[in-house]
Amino acid sequence: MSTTVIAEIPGHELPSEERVNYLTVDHSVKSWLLTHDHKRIALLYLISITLMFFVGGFFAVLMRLNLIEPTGLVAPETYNKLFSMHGIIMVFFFLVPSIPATLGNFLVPMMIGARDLAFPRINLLSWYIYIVGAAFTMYAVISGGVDTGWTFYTPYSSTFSHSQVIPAAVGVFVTGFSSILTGLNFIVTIHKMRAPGLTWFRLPLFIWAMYATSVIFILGTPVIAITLFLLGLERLLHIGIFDPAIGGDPILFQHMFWFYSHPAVYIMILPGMGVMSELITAFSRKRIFGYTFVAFSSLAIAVISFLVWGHHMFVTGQSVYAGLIFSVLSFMVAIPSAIKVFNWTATLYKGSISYEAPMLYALGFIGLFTMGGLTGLFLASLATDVHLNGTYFIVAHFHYIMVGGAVMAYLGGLHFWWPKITGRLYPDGWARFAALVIFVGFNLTFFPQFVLGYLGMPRRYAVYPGEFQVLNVMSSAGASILGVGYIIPLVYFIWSFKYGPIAGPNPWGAKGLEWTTPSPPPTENFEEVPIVTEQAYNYAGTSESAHG
Amino acid sequence: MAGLLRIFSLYMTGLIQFGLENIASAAAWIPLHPPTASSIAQNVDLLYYFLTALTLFFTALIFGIIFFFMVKFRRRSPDEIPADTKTHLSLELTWTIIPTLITFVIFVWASVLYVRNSRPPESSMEMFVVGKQWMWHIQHPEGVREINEMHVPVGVPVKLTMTSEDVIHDFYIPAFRVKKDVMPGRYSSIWFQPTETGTFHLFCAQYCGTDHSEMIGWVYVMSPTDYAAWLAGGTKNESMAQMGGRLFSQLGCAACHTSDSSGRGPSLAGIYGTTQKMRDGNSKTVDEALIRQAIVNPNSITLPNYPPIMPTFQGQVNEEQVLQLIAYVKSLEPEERTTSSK
Amino acid sequence: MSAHLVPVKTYVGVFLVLMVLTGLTTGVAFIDLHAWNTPVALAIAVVKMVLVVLFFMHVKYSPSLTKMVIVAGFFFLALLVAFTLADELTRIWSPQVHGWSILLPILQGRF
Amino acid sequence: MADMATHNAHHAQHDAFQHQFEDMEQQRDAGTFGMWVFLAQEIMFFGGIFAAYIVYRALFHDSFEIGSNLLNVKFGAANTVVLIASSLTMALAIHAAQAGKKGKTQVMYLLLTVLLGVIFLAVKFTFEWTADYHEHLIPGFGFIIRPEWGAAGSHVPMFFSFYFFMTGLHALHMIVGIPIILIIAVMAWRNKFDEVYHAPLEMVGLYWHFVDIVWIFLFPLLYLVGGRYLSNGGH
Repeated sequence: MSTTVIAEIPGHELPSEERVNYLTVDHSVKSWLLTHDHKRIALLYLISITLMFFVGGFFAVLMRLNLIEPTGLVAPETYNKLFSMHGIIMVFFFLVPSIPATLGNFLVPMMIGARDLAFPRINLLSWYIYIVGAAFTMYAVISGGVDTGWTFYTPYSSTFSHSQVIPAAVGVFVTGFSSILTGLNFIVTIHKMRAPGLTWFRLPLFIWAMYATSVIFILGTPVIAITLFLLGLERLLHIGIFDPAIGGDPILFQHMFWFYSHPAVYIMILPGMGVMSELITAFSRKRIFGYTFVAFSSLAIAVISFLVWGHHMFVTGQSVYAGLIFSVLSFMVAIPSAIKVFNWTATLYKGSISYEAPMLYALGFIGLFTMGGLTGLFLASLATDVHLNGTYFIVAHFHYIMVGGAVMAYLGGLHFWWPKITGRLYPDGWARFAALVIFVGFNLTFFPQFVLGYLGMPRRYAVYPGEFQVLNVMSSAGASILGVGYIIPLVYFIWSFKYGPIAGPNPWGAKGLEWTTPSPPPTENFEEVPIVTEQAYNYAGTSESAHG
Repeated sequence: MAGLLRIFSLYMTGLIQFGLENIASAAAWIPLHPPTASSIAQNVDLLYYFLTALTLFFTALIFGIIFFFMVKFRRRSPDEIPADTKTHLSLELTWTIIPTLITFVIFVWASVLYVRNSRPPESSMEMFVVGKQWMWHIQHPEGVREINEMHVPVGVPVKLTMTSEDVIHDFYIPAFRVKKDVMPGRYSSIWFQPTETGTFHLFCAQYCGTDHSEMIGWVYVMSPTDYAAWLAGGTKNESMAQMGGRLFSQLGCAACHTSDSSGRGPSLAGIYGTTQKMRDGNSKTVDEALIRQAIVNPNSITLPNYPPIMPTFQGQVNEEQVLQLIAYVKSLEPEERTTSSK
Repeated sequence: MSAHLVPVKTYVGVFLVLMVLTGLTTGVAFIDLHAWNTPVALAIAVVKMVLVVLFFMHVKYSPSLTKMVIVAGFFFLALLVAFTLADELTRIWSPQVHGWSILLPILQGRF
Repeated sequence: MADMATHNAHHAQHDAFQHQFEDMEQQRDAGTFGMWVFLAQEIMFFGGIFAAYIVYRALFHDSFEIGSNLLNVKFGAANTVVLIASSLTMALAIHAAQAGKKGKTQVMYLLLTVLLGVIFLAVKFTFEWTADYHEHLIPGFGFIIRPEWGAAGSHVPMFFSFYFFMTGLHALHMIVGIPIILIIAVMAWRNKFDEVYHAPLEMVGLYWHFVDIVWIFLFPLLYLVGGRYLSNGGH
């Protein structure tokens, strides 16, 4: 990266002397592929995850094109493969690793004042395992695709499907270990390598969210690994664990699958919440409102998320008693999320709010996540879930949480820390425009699907009755706007690598150890280990004893 | 960049123009509400409206507060540092307790509705549904068999006994607000009481393979007289019980299961609904699932004084024939049985 | 784990106890305790596990953080087993929808 | 700045020191804690298949009892003894390093552990599994449901698929563990481990003890299901 000096941009001082940072220390390919530096591994993840995002997005665009016509454009088998691959790639290869592996890898050591993660070599191994898993899944895509949906429900996936179920299952099985290793690294680093003076309640809330996510990584991911392992064996050897014809029980597969997959949706949203706490405080220059409540609600979500998976199976003939247990617990898991949203809103009170692009993403996140969370109540209550289960209402609900929540937070975090990662500023005008386009496109895509769901249009339909066409065309129009909205950041981020103005160590004037390092930071992050004396986001400089 | 902007603005103006032209008629052909055609639909809709109102209220509240704060507390000068605000524990507790109470209210309301809806009335008409990869077989007790269509009289509660021959399907009628997964090798049941005549959609709501989206059909709710006429006009074959009887003798079941229990198997007259003691002591009620198990996997039922010599009929009878045999067994009257020797 | 040095005598002692317990659990299995056979076998297995964890894996001398990790692991495993059984055992696969009484025959029949 | 000086003095203290840590003590703490988090994940990995086994045993009680009685308790118990012994020798190897004994004693215990592990695998594969193969008890490879099993015969193959999955997964963990112990033995032979630095040896020890604990639970759950007093009493 040649650092061209841009004189005419006022206010950005020239780099005083040519410091060696983690990007310029070595340009050889070997230094990138065998790096131990958590920042470089974060960039490796960033590239592979962006690639997988656009592959998954491509399938989404094809699905929306197909749904413009009630009779569909592609053959039903192809549509089934499209939605299955869209689901598998987006869930396991983009949403689960997106914030933890990119922003988390880059920021966890820097935010707690460490030189690197506890196990750098395991961190690199985690990326290689992710690439092996992605290779298996790409092989499954190229060699005919898998048509079982991202849920791999038996007995369809074990005996009746004739598609590439085994490579896809192996791909997801392998990638699971990549997220386990990331989670292991974060837990050990956060516990054992905090800077002196950095007690648990002085940690930035992003770290709390990463810690809660890592707990779910460690305790949830192995169960889906063993489940897909059993599914693969059953498909190969025709022995009846999940296959009812040979005495097995498909309900048990659903239990073991959802035991991981519901906490997995919290793996996707918790890091987003962590980024949110950073953005809201940085752009309103105020301490978070109710720090302990927000911190502990992250842990509460991580624990309660393991108790609620039964709400995915209310209509599978579950007994009334099991239904009641899972329903009441599903309502309980909504409370910590509500607390977080109220606390973020309260943080804005009496702040000095500025509207750079990250803040637009943050404010968009709060609105859309509230909408997504509250529609979850429809699905936790037994009576309405009977009507809404398996319809487009569910599709709209989880897209509001994942695309409206997790992807918005991911883009917001990427914009917020881009100057620190690359040492360059992106064009803020274009960034705000892209944020608005994404917000509008998103709502136009997924709000009609709530109505479709209430009307009763089932999920995963390649062709549908005529009266649903209007809403589907609206949704497809919104999807095209959303697609354009996602291309714009890709363009100006790449542009900013070369031509973006040089960013100072703290372009936003934000608090946090990562902003005390030069940007891009040197390989060992800090010349000497920083000593922390105040609590997080202390913009007003009040001493800790001043308030609770 | 400017070119891109121009293309994009053209695209947007076209879209807005299209919207404006059709805004008047839009409300007409954008369907917003499914028909409410069953006894429980009204109650489910009430809960749905309450939840929608709750969602819109809180979303509007949050958006409103945010916009208000964004305008009121916007940053006046680049280096403005706002004063720190105290954390109010009382405020935190209020917005923890209030959502908990609201969710508890919703939970109780929804659960009461669910428990009440899960129990079919005693007098409901019985019908049998078999889901097969990408079609629905529906059998009326009177013997009429339909594919992807179901004729029901209005006002009469109908209880469906459903099973699948291959993968998991899901019997879903949006207008009646009923849905239940249909599991292979097991029976599940739903009930509904249509309150409006008309034709309503029938969907498969659990992904079941290539033509999952073709596995749809229609439910025709007719007035009782039309229904009787349709039934009479239907194909003149015997009722399910009669078909079951024919199968019962065809497959040689009658040889062992004689009505006076002199044969090697137990007499089946009036056995449906009774509880039988098994060899290992615990007793099982004889219901559809047990009869099906007896047909498909006979020696897994160990009756005390009958040797497990009954051959399995798995593969010889498909799910519809099993349902017919069950209907036949249920139709046998108790008084034909001599006192059982159990 | 910490510099705490466990004498060899303790290791051998724990090993002998484990041998005795293995013999016990195998022997007990040949005695008909009706429904109690499985709980007894599991109890012995848990005792053996606790011995191995405390002494061979030095958890007795390591910080409480390690103990918390082990307890968390088994707690979430217990969640998986408990909730899956709560649903699997209360399912009634016949179309009869019973009142509250369905739990009694289920529990008697199964255990 | 005073503590900075002392702080940097720690660095040059041991060649195995990694730069991202403050000192050796923190490096060992992190390593052991990391290993325990990995073992918590392994608990959930084996836990998944144990949960499936428990559910099926509750649903098909009698066929699992029949299946369990067909297994050979003598080999099972012998294997348990062998594996616990290997756990002992591994613990003694770690003890030798902690007590500062020379590399050779550490290597002797480690090789003993490997030997016992190999004996365990040998007993399992050559005696138990091949015997089961000849008796047509391996589902998917010519499993024959015997008439004398009567009513519960249809689910006995399910028991055996669980038996082979669980013991196979456990054996796989041992097959992965044994080469790692050999690598550690080579490092021990080069006197790499002393009182201060023996983290790799300790981590392999934790892994091996975990594998032993899995077998401690596998043995009663598979071999002693509902007791051995049934009529045929197994062989």
